[in-house]
Amino acid sequence: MKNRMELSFSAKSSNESFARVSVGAFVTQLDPTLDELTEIKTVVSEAVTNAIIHGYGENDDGLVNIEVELINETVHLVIRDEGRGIEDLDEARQPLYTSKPELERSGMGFTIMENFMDNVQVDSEPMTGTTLTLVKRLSKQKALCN
Amino acid sequence: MKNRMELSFSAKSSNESFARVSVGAFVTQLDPTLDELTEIKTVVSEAVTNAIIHGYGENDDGLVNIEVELINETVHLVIRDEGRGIEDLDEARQPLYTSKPELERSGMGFTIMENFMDNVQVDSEPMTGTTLTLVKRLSKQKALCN
Amino acid sequence: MSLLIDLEKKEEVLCVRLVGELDHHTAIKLRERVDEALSEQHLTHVLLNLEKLTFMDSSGLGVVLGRYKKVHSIGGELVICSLSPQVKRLFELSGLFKIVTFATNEREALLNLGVAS
Amino acid sequence: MSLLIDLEKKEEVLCVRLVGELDHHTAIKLRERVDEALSEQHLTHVLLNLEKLTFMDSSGLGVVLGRYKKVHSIGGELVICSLSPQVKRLFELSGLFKIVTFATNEREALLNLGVAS
Ligand SMILES: Nc1ncnc2c1ncn2[C@@H]1O[C@H](COP(=O)(O)OP(=O)(O)O)[C@@H](O)[C@H]1O
Ligand SMILES: Nc1ncnc2c1ncn2[C@@H]1O[C@H](COP(=O)(O)OP(=O)(O)O)[C@@H](O)[C@H]1O
Repeated sequence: MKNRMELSFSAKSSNESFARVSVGAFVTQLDPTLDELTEIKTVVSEAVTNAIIHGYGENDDGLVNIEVELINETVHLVIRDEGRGIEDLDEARQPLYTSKPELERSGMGFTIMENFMDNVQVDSEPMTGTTLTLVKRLSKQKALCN
Repeated sequence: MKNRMELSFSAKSSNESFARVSVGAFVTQLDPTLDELTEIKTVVSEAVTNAIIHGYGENDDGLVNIEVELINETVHLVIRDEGRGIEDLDEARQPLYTSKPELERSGMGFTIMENFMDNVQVDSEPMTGTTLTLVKRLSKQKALCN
Repeated sequence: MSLLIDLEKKEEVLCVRLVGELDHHTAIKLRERVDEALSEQHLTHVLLNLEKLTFMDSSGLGVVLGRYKKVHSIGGELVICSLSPQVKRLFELSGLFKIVTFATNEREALLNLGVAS
Repeated sequence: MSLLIDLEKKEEVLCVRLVGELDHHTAIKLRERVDEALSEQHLTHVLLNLEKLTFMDSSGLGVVLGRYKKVHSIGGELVICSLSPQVKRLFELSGLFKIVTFATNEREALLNLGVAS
């Protein structure tokens, strides 16, 4: 079983909820547990928010791109922006590190992604953009309805 | 106010619900009435189902593409497939006409789109694909919450 | 959300209650389940309760029209009850409203089919 | 879905009840509404009831931590009550669980803030 979708949208904060709902509605086809679904939506929210705030500095001409592939019981997510990129990846991924404390950021985005997914890869180049590749295997003690 | 998104996904019937939910979640930002939202979701469902059944003949290697633009109070939808196209557009748009009665199609897809949207344009070329351009102006007697 | 199909036999009537969304994807399942139940249980009449249907499109019209034809071909009747205004509007657009029998609730629909509930 | 913010004054406490989703988009609104209410009504304590919060991410952690700092800077206290397991997990991950006071329900939270309800 293989199924894919790709989504891109204006880098507006009002689209954060739409992005979560879309990815959630797509992934639902694999019949995840409610916890797994919440984890995936949370991770999408983190990555999309980062693209909007950090990548594009809230300039909503930018586009955020999300690719989702469902292969057997595994969710593959690629979330991408063509924003300003990350200089120091090790620093960025540290818990509680944020470059925008004045915006009351918690610095927990990457930590949450790492806790909720099986694999998190960050590729970024200053002035070119950031691509997150995230993988989550679903537990599949699923009920047999549908 | 301008906001756009683009979505493409495998031509699988299990994605019909996802497509409706996604477009619905995006359009919700304009605060449509519940009837308007249902109309838009229904139209998306009609167009996507046609792309899957008629355009691609249920071959799920194909991709269905949806673009949505919100400009002021107007929803602009473009729904596109690269499937087999429509030979006779006048015939296709007639109420109750279907080329697949054996699949229990009602032939009401285009009629519903025309009833629920302000404008419906169909561009199609045999062997190349079909593009629907749909416009709906929202009524905007909306409540002031949000 | 998907479609839940609840089937119950009441005398000669197959009661079909739908919960969720009826589109092309779920219409296929509905057709199979209903046709199977009709032939297995030797029933001819169908009551279709749409009270808990949250979405329907023209694929839903197609499967309903298909059941109408099927039931008529075996000498039975189809009665549909508890439509929402949105679903009612689709039936009106398609002209099905003039052919099929509609009832406001399940009790009325069963009376219509000759079953006193 | 968006975020509904219900504000109520109980003695010296600003009770904030959230319904819906707390993300970056809605966190900005929450910060404004709470800070405005605190200064307009000269309050120092905040009770944050998350019972009806259906979604929260790290932007939610940020705005909560921000209110915690703000309230402390004016000599008040922040108590959070009625967390779902998912939201609780986020607070645990961030270490906020060790700093902020949590209560199981609003009554307990108010007692904690010295208000007998
Ligand atoms: N898409 C991105 N583009 C540019 N910088 C980013 C991006 N995502 C994350 N960063 C950088 O990594 C830091 C840590 O991110 P994160 O852990 O999500 O915390 P927060 O968003 O709260 O700052 C950010 O403060 C920012 O400097
Ligand atoms: N995307 C498409 N690609 C090819 N043919 C199409 C497409 N959409 C519609 N058609 C043609 O137009 C006809 C009428 O469509 P519609 O009114 O939606 O009815 P139905 O889907 O029930 O057949 C279809 O039967 C088909 O022949």
